[in-house]
Amino acid sequence: MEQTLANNANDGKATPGRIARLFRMREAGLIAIILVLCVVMTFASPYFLTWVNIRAMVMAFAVEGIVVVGMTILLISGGIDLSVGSVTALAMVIGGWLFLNGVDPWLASLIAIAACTGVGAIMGFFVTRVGLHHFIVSLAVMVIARGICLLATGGRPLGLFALPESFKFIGQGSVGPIPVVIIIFLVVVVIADFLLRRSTLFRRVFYTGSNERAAAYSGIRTGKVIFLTTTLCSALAGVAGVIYMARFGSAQPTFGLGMELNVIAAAVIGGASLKGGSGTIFGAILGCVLLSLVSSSLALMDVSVYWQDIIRGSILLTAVTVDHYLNKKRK
Amino acid sequence: MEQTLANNANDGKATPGRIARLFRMREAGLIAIILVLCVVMTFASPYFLTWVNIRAMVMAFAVEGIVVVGMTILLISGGIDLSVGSVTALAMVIGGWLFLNGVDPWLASLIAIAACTGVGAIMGFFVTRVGLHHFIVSLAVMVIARGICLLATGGRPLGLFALPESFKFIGQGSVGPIPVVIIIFLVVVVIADFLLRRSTLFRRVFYTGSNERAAAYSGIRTGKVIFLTTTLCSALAGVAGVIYMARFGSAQPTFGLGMELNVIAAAVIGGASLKGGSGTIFGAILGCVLLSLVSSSLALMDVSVYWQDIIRGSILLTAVTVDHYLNKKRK
Amino acid sequence: MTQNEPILEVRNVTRAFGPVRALQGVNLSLRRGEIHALAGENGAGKSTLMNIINGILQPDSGEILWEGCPVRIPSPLAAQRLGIGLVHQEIALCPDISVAENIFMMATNASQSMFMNYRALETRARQVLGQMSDIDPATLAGDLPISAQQLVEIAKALTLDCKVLILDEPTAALTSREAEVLFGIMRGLAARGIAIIYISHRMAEIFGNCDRVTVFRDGQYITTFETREITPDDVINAMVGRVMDQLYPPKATAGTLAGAPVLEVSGLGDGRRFHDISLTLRRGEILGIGGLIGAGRSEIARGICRLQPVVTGEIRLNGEQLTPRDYQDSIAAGIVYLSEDRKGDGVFLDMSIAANVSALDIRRVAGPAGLISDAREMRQAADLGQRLNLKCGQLVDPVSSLSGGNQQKVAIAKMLSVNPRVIILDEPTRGVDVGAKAEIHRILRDLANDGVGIIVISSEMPELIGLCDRAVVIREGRLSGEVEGTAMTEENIMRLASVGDERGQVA
Amino acid sequence: LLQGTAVQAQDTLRCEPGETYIMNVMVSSHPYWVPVYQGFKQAAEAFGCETVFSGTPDYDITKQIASFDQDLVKQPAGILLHPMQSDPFIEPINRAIDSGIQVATFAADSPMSKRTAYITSDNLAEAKFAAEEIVKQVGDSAEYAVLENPGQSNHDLRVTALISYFEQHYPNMKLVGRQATNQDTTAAYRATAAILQANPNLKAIWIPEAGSAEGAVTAVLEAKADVLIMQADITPATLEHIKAGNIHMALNPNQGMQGFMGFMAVFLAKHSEVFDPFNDYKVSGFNPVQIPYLDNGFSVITKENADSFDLNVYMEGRDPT
Ligand SMILES: Nc1ncnc2c1ncn2[C@@H]1O[C@H](COP(=O)(O)OP(=O)(O)OP(=O)(O)O)[C@@H](O)[C@H]1O
Ligand SMILES: Nc1ncnc2c1ncn2[C@@H]1O[C@H](COP(=O)(O)OP(=O)(O)OP(=O)(O)O)[C@@H](O)[C@H]1O
Ligand SMILES: [Mg+2]
Ligand SMILES: [Mg+2]
Repeated sequence: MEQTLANNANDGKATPGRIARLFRMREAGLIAIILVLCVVMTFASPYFLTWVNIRAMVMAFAVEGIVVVGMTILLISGGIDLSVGSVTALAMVIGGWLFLNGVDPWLASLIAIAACTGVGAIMGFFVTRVGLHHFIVSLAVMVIARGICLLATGGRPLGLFALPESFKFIGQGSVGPIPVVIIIFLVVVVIADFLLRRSTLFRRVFYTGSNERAAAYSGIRTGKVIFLTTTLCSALAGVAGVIYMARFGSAQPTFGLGMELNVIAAAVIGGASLKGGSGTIFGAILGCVLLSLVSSSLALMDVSVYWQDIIRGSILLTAVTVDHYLNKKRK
Repeated sequence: MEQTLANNANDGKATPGRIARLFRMREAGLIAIILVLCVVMTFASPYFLTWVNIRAMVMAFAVEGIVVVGMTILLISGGIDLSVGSVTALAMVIGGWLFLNGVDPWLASLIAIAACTGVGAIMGFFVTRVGLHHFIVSLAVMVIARGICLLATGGRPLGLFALPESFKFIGQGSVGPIPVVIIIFLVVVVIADFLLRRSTLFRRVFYTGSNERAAAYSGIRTGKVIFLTTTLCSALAGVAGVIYMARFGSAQPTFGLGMELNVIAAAVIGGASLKGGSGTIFGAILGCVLLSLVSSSLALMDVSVYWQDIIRGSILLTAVTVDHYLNKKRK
Repeated sequence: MTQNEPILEVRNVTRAFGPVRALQGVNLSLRRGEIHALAGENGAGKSTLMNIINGILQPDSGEILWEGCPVRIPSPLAAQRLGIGLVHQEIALCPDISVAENIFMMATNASQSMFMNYRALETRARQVLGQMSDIDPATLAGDLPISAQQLVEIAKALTLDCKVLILDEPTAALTSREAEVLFGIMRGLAARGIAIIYISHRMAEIFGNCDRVTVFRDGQYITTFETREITPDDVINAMVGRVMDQLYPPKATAGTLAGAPVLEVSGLGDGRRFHDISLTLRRGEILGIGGLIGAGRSEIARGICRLQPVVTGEIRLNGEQLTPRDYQDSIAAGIVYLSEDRKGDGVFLDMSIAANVSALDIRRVAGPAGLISDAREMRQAADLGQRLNLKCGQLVDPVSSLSGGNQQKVAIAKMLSVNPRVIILDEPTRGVDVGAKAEIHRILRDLANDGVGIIVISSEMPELIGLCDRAVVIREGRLSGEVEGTAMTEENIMRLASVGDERGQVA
Repeated sequence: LLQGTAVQAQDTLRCEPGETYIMNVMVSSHPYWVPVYQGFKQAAEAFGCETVFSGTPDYDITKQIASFDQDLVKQPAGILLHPMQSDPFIEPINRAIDSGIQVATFAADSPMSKRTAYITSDNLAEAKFAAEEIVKQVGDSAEYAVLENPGQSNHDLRVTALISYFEQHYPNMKLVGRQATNQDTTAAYRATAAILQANPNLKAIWIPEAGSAEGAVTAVLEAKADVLIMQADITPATLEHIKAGNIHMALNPNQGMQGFMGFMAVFLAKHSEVFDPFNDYKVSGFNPVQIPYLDNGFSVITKENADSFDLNVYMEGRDPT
């Protein structure tokens, strides 16, 4: 009955081929859904398969995608962050305010990201040290950060037209046909995906989220892990804020209202569990792609606004249902 | 030393006195915080301790409080519902639309509540039968329900000034000095609190939320329980929508945007766990009281708008921290 | 340093949980290369002490000496650095993670390398697991049944490069076969100088494998014996404070067994894991089900009471055909099941003891208006708790505050609360101490005598043989044989469980 | 000769078949856009042009930019744009204009972009009118309060302009309450109730949008307070309150004119060959049609004229899309 090691090593079936593995991937269902939508849209609209349209679709989620990366990692560790929208705005406001007060924009951006990281650290403190739940802590911080944005700007957007071109480049420039924003996004995604799959540090995030007690018994400092993922999520929201600042040349105190639901939805569609312990960056980004694809397609097809929400919600529900069945079947 | 049961049965301490029990209650910390705030406000503003002000404060959360009741029960069963704001608006729009098309307002209200209950049943279906997570299902339904509101009204608010006085009475009338809204609210709260503590049906909600598998192994039809709590939450959102309709004499398709976070926050402040299995109606209502008290106090003191969010968030964070420590200590 | 100098010493350690004083000045001294048993009733404080040694809990007072020097162990990480490994009584695996990663979680955490080497991880996991079972290291830990999870927990500890290995009731869900493999490994480790603390309620295991045994009672240190010099009765006497005369109640007489069948199962199969199962349970009889881990015993039991779907077969209760749609119907008909996975399926950890006991049929503690009466609920829990000798603080305390064995008693109390007609118990005395075990056996026998049908699934061979009147054996989802009376021996059951019975039934 | 120019004008100022103009907005389901788009369509029909209503249902700048970019893919003749924020739209607007698609803005502007025209209501004029009306009703030394929606520029302007107008011209007017209610009816109810408590002598309240007005009027009625309510914009419910005398007056931008003139601005920019102004456009290479600012005016809604402002009545038989 017991298999010996020798048996196993010679067993071809133990390591399935690469292609077979692709089909077995958690994300296969989502990819299929996206492909189907793309094919439909290609026939439905002559504009769909143009570079400009594709570029617009990717640009629509590229910066938010950086926040999705942070949120996914946080969700895997068992946390959640409702403050990402406010924190993104906070980065824009702090960076913009400093710049308007004569600070070099690069330095201002660094300070802004550092401040957001600090906000994340404060949340991490309340969660891991005080013992409160992520939900309520980040809800409070969402309100406070928004308040700081309003206070710092008096509620009025900061015009940052004067930002130097070299700085605006990160938000508005292109390398060849590819916007810098998309390049930054891809770099963040690839690194995060790799680390999450391969690095021992980030595997601890999975362990902690899957069963915090088991992780603690294995000597993992779960408090530290959660503190780090909480901080990282805010830091990435800060990075996104700085890029938005460069892209829009302005800092709006009300920026990112409701962003949290979008971001969490993308991660969850991509397979992240709100209970922690599972999720992938790749899946979360596919979630972003799906959401953006649907929004764009509806706009492209001139669907009446009054129908758009209904269709959008229904596609979302259908997609997760199909994905769920595809995954269940594979099991 | 461990007590054996034989000891226990004869031990007077096993059933502590009523007053001692009050202090040991989960909600004691929250009550203390609210009392402290009230005392501070009484000194800070001469208008605070007037009947009219108290009445206004209660009115401010009474209708939403009905939704909080549904959400708390749903949270206890381990679910969550992001669609409550949209569903509330849906009830207003359906009720209003029917009324404008000649249906008797009472019948229209019943139909509206039934429709919302149906929406809840659909969510329950997707959660219990298909196996999706509450979060993503209710997110999709939130979008769809909002879409239906927009479609039905063409995005334009419905003016329902023509509602008969007898109907408006449930939203605007008073019995003696007590507004009908508050009476309805209190009735819902008292019944729900009582049922949740005493009825065998609602006890199953706790079992299901505490450990769904163990509940199934105790012969509880957990799917049914979750289906019911999901449906109940939407139904109560429908009730709230109808009351709002009577109260404001209008139906805005955009009503209740962001309500879900408020409602969930109130329940969580009141001790409901997002992991399911714990929470009380009384606590959740105290959560409502706290949130409303803070908002009203800030307005009463005419604190600058730019400071309000910061103060509000900080008080929220402080309150849950203090509450947490008070509860921990008692343990 | 001589071989006999203790590597780990616990001196006068106390620890309280609120009003409950779990440990009151206990001592323990552990030599290199010895297998040291720790015995005591449920709630005696064994796990608490182990958690203190492993840095999960901090003592209120007292000291721990490591290689003769006092140390403070603030965290599991610190314990790991000293060289202490612990297999927990309560299984704690990450359900969403592969078995291989679970096994090497601690090593991964401690290693200096930045990146995961999954290939090496899987190969090594296969090596470690291969000694005990054929679990695929790539499966997710959460997909395994509780018994396989227990093996993974053990494998986890075996990979540690430790000087002291603590096993807190590792065999509770194992059959004797896996347990024997484990003992072989333990002896090998001991021979290499590793000290092992072994916690178990099974006297045979203690006397078969351990060099010394330390006994706790009610959080107090009683004594330490050399096992060579004593008998199990001495240990039990030290544990309970009196001699326990008889371990198993008398079996049913031939006369009772001639009665009408209570439960008849015929041709039951789920089309997947078990096939064509036919059983008859007679009035007054306790029927045992034996088999190896993964044979499908639990699934048959769950199939009978519709906790999982079946595709073929029928069930008769007292001669009447029964077609329950789900478990609730089954409970209503009087057939209940006690799960082997206490923590996952058995108890509501965050809820009060009283609410746990009443969970199976909450209406029993409701008053005339269908409203729950706290007083009734308390009384029910108090009555059943007293019958099962439950040790707890207050009945309103959460079940999580109980020791493992006492949690099991709560799960059993829950079963008994509904006055069932047929009880199927899956590993009923997992982690229960000798005294309570005898008590549970006596209760089961009394129930059987009163006409309740009882089926016991047990991996503990002596229990199966001592308690049951008759036993069927399952091998790979099919009935492989039946033993009764004097034919109920370990050898017969093991043979049926592993290779089947070439000569036909051992009647 | 006269007849000749007319014919010529008719020939030039007409759309080619398929010539399409797009109106792009944020929160596209908001009822504010409905009459604007009707005006836009009426003008377009007059010149034989096609129209499309586009934008994003969300309050999200990235989504609006994406929808604007997608509009560009379709190569329309021009776009009448309500930019959610000014600066982020500079680059997209300029890109559109460089590719030959004309852009004018309405209700919110992107002044540093190359857009050819900006059509809007004069929020300062609205605020001034409101201030004068309040003084006329409650005198020039009374307590008043405002509700606001920080972050939305036109709402902000309506509030800040009124406050500074009082400070300058009627220094005895005392601002006693200033609460952010963000277009949320329940928040407005709560804030107004508190303000009424804290200020028994409150005489007037100015609300820059209708969502908050619905909540505020409920609070005032419940408190049975004698407070003059002035609001901007209109909804069916507040309209009824005006008819019932609960709300004193509403100032509503002329949305139809905004849409009509918005179309005209884009259309003329596209057909700029009919212009030959006395400036350097030929040498410097900009569009001769340049309208820095065009006021579409506002209506004053009172008990007397309220019947004409029921949007649902107006929309009967009209196609909203
Ligand atoms: N977290 C806790 N809160 C309160 N009491 C606790 C807690 N953990 C353990 N106890 C109590 O401490 C005592 C000792 O428990 P412990 O788990 O050490 O017993 P044990 O000897 O391991 O028993 P078993 O054989 O049943 O596993 C018990 O009375 C238990 O109820
Ligand atoms: N070693 C193992 N590796 C993987 N899966 C296993 C292993 N052992 C059992 N299983 C799975 O467990 C299920 C059967 O277990 P089940 O609990 O029904 O058997 P059992 O005879 O009751 O064993 P136990 O005595 O451990 O409870 C099957 O789904 C089987 O695939
Ligand atoms: Mg123990
Ligand atoms: Mg089993």
